[in-house]
Amino acid sequence: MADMLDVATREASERLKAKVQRLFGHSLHIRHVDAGSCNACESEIKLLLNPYYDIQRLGIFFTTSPRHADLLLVTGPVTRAMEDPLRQTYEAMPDPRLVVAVGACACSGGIFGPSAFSQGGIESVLPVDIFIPGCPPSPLTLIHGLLLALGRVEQRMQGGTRRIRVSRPLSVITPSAQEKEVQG
Amino acid sequence: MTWNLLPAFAFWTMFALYALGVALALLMRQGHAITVAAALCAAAGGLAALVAGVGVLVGAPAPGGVLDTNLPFGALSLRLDMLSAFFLAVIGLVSLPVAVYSIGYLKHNAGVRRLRAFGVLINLLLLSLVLIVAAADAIVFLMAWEAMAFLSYLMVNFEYEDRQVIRASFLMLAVSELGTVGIFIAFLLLYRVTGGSGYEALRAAAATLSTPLRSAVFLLAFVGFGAKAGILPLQLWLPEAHPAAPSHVSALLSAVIIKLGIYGMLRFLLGFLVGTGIIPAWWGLVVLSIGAVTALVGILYSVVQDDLKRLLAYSSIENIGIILAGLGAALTFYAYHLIALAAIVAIAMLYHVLNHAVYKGLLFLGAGSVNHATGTRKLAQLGGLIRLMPWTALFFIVAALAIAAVPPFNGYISEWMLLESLLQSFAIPDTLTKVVIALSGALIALTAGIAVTSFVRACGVTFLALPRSKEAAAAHEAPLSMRLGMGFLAFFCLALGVLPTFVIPALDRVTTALLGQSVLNQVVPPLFTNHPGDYQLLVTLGGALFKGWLPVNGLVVIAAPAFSTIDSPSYLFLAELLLLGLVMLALRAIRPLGVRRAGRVWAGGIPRFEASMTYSGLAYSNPLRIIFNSFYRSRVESKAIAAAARHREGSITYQQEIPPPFERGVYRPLLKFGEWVTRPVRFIQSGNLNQYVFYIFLIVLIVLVLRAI
Amino acid sequence: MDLIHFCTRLSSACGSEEIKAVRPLEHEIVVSLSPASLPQTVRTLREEFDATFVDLFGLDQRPSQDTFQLHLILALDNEQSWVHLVVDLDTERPAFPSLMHDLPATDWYEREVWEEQGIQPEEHPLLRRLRLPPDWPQGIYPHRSSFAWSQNVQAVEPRHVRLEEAPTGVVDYPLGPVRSGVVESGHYTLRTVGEELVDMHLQLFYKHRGIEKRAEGLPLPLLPLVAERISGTSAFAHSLALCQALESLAEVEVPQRALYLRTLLAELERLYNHLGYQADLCQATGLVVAQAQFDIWKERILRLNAAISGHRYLFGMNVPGGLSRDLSEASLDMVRGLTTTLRPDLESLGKLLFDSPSHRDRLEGTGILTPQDALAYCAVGPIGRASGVDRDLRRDHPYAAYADIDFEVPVLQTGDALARARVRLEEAKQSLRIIDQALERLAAGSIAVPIEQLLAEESALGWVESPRGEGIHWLQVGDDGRMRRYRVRPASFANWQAFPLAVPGQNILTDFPVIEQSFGLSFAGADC
Amino acid sequence: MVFSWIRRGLRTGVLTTRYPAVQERLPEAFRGRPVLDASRCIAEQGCNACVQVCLPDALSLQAVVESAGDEATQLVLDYARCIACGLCVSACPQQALRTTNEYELAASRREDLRLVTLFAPPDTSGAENGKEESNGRYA
Repeated sequence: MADMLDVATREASERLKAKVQRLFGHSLHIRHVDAGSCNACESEIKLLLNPYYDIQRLGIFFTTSPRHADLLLVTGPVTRAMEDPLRQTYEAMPDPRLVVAVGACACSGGIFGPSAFSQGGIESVLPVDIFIPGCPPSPLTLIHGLLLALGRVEQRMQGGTRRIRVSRPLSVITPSAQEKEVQG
Repeated sequence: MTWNLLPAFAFWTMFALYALGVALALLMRQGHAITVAAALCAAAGGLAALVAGVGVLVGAPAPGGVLDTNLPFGALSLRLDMLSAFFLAVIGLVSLPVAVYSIGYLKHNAGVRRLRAFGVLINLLLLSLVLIVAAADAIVFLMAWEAMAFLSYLMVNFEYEDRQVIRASFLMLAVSELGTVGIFIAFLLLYRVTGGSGYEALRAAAATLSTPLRSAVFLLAFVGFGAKAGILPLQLWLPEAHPAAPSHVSALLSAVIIKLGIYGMLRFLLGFLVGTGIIPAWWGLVVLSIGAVTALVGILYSVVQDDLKRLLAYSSIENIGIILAGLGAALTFYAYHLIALAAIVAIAMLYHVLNHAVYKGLLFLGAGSVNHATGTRKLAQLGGLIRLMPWTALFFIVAALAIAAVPPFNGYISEWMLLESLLQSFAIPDTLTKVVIALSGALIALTAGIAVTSFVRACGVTFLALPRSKEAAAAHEAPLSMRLGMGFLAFFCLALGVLPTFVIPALDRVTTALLGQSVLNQVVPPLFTNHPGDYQLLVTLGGALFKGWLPVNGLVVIAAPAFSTIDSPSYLFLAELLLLGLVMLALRAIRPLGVRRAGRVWAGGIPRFEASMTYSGLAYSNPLRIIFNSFYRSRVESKAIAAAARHREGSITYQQEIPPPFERGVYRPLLKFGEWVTRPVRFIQSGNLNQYVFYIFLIVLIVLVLRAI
Repeated sequence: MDLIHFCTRLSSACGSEEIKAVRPLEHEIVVSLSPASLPQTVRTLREEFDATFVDLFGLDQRPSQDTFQLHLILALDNEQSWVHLVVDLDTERPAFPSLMHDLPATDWYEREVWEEQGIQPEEHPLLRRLRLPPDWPQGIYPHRSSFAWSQNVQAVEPRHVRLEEAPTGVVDYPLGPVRSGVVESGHYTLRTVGEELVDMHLQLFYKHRGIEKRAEGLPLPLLPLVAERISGTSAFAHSLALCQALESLAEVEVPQRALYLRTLLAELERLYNHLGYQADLCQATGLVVAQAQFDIWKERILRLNAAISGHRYLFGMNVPGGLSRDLSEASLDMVRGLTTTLRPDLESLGKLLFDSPSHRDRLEGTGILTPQDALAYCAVGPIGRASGVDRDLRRDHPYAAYADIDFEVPVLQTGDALARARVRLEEAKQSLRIIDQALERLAAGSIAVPIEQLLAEESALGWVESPRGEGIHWLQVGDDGRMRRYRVRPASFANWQAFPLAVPGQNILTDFPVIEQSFGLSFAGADC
Repeated sequence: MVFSWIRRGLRTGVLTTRYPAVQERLPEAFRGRPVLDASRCIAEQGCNACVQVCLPDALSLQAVVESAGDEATQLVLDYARCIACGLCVSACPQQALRTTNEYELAASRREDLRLVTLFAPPDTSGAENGKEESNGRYA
């Protein structure tokens, strides 16, 4: 039952995404929001405009006002102070709108979250359409992500489970290092 | 009775209505009832004036009459010639809505005595106004003129508790009397030739005068009436009196009373002096250049004002300047025997008189209801009113568009015709004259540009953004009577703008009477007739749409025959309506993608968007102030904080002070000089009543003696 | 002069009765004193020994010892060493006399100590939230030892900063936190009348990630990862400062080759930062071609970084004890190639740039930071050097291999945007010189020494001249040999305090972007 | 002045990448995402060297109970968390981990960035051991 419902919602979202891709297919306007990144991601995003990458040749532009934006490009783990501004920016955007998480921090919180100071990834604040991993993602990765949002390139990453048959006996797992750290 | 007797009937009932108004105001007891009765009488009088004026303009016989007295100065006569009729119509057009408006405006003003005073005064004032234009001889004119001066003084003094008000109204009276002296002498100069005080006699007298004397008369009349109209440098009373007066009074002041200054000039210059043929060219150039400068100075000060009504007052000065520029151009053209051009400019000028009366009246009423609703006129405390008082906002913005000369509203057509005809100076042989006219044209154009800024600022800061004070936040829409008054004028802002070809024939009659040549068929090509002559092309271009449906020559206006630059606000308006419809359809056609959401104002993600973040009037006009500062000679005191203070978030101070024009340069020295001169004769003003009675006795004695010999 | 002698002078000058102990370490003089004598001591240090204020922070020693401590770090540039004042505070009511009236620069530091440690700076004129978010509950002090980085802090009703009323007609022009372009988050309130800029207020720290707290308790090899993410564009500098501190705590000698490579990489980082800075400035003045030219160079250097270090921003290069990977001959040749092509190009670019009227006119006399203000607010790095503050840690407190490399430190006096741009460009040229020297003196050898463990219950100072200026890392190791307290004072934190002083006055609204870019400050770099 | 800039711009020529039309190559040395050679990994023997040094918890290791009821070990590699620091690579005693220079890493779903390796006990049906059965990841 549950996964059926999941399927249904996924289909709906796929349909919306298809529509968005039809609409934005050849021109996309981006509003970027820094939700607490170390400025490496910003640096890379800015470099998208330099002659080496020049994403404007792909019909992708950065806009000043979210009112003109189709896509919200978010970096950083969403610090407490940036949560409301981020929400506001998203609210200020017209439908339909895409959200792209840039960098490990935005995708999952990276090394920063969730903690007392940050949400740990923008998924906990906004619905995310595209994840661009990396710390920071290189400009090419960014371009791939943006074009993926537009449905102009194929997705290469596929998750899943692979099963290895091992003859050796399994032994007990020692708890991973991190749990120890957490109690600081 | 047949229709063409109606104007005469209306003309005489008008006086009766005003008298009735006075009587009712005196007899009735209950405060509000007094207001209503008096205001209704005044309104009815206004209607009558409108009917009479328009009636005569469209060709009804001119009413008039002579009351023969055996006073030393002969008969008193009234007559409604074309010029008078035009101004009578203007008076009616404005006083009718103003009277209605005052019902609502005064409701909150308690105090029976005060309301009774209002009831009496407004009717008397209007009576004096109509007498001024209806007068057909100097005596009636002067008496009515003085009455007007004094009554308007009392009206401005309505809120006499305020010292500022007293000061302002007194200043107004003083300047007005100063002007009257000039006017009186001008009349005398003509009077002493034939000894007849009737306009005909004066006209005849003017013809016999030597040119220097005629120039003297011209100057005296120009300055004397200029003081009322507010030409530079006699404009100083306007920005004081207008804010001081109750808004409906300021509306009358700006829309009608200062126009009577123009009326006087027209009466003298075009009525008496021009009729006689040759006039020196420099008359026109003087009027033109002073007009142009007045216009520029007026608007430059309008754009930096913080008090809404003061802003409007300065813009009245500007418009008077434009009108004078028109008059000056007309005189110049006339001097060079370019009668047709002179007539066209004169039409444009009269049209502007009419338009300014309508939209400035409306603007003052609008400012009045803003003041009524918020208790303040300071732009720095207003804002966001369009949500709280939508009707007022609508009317005010219509008037602002009109005064900014945006089609399809009425300011556009007259300013366009005026500028076009100023471009005609090439027809004049004399180079200097050409230059002066061209320069004045440039100044007027600049003025028009700044006027847009000024009124974008006025509307934007008053009605848009967020309320900048809790008074503004608590504002309420104006009561019905006020909305009616404003709506009436707003309607005319549109009508006069869209249907110029219905107005121009009437104006043409006025100028024909004054200059003796009709230019109707040049300005409004007869496209609806069967033989359009030179304008066949226009007909084939569709100029003759609606042919045979409308009782006019056509709907197309040609301001400058030489270039035949053409415009038709009427068709333009239709086009605009069409466009609007198309846009509406388009909007309906495009379905918004996704859901429609109403969100917060986008301000960069800050928690609250506040009034302090909206653009202020000061900030809006500051760049202009910086550009023209050498002229304003403003003082700015701004204290940026010392480094240490910053950590206490030490507050900053910012002070800007712009002295009124010529204050330092002209008035202060003049005042000093005046005091120095009058010191020896102060003893005359002893304050002892008997002494004053004695003075009067002396005067009467002298008059009788003079009469005897 | 040797430190012992210096210490005796110091204790005599400061009146020995308050000075509890003066303890010379290597490059560091630790002075412990009582709160009361703090202001006098600081004044003496600044006036008689012309020491420069560097950092102020609090320390919660509980539970190991039951004290609060206040730490001040001042730089003695002439002695090539640091004075470290340690003030023991009352545990019940920790407080100290505010230094702000002598030294406005301490404002933010004291507010930070107040809100994050609950230590009261007495007579501080404006104790207001600094780094903690508006929805942070009162009375929870993240830098007390009881607080855990990962603990859950209940949000309360947000208390936003409210500025006092502006004079009538003056507009509060809000800018940010979400501003135009691809920029970091921060909020300015520009107070303007039409064109004139009357005043400005600054609201930073939207990006507070609690980095210092994050690092505490982590095992040694993971620490650089945290330091790198203080500010991604000065990652190498920060990890270098941290590693140097750790190395001095482990008492190991970093091999020569590593030192030279560190110098080289640090300068590469400075280079791409300064060229990117010029690009941004050109964007602000609308000089598009120049922007493209500088961006091209930035990208080339980043690609070089990726090729030689595996990361465009040199993440993961520094490890405690040296470097994580050696640079092959091929890599070194690539670096040589870069310098040889970049040097002439930089010369001509710079000339062209500062001869372009459209660019120059926007910068000249814009956003002046006077030398007095720069001193009062202890502006560091290029910003300070453009306003006559002649300090550079590479020269005054040499680390890595800077001691035996010769280079010049450009200093200008005018303090306007043009000066800042010129200083940055000149430094870029110097970086090329340094790289060349590093390349030719580079000897073969190992690139790292293993570190077994750190001295327990000890603390050390690490410093670096990052592209944006002086960065200070101080850390204390607990008895378990893991980091107990990590303190970072990045360059931008110092410079942001000076920034608002350059804005009001002769500038107009459209100057602001130029001023902002000309400072080229980093928000992340201010807030960790 | 203007012209010298223009000349400069022209002299620079075209540098722009043709990606995505033409694939780019990052330098071999580039430290991208780590990939696991499962056949070498000895996680099932209780080795968690990589997990120990993973600051953002991109690597995690836990025991699961299979449907068949027998114990299995799963090593999760979450690229959404990974910061490509490369510490796991140097920490691995078996050299089972290496970093790649692939860059087309974006994904539309969080799960697509989550790669699970399940070490299951020997299959009674005697399939070849140490061999991968299903393969997800960079296709």
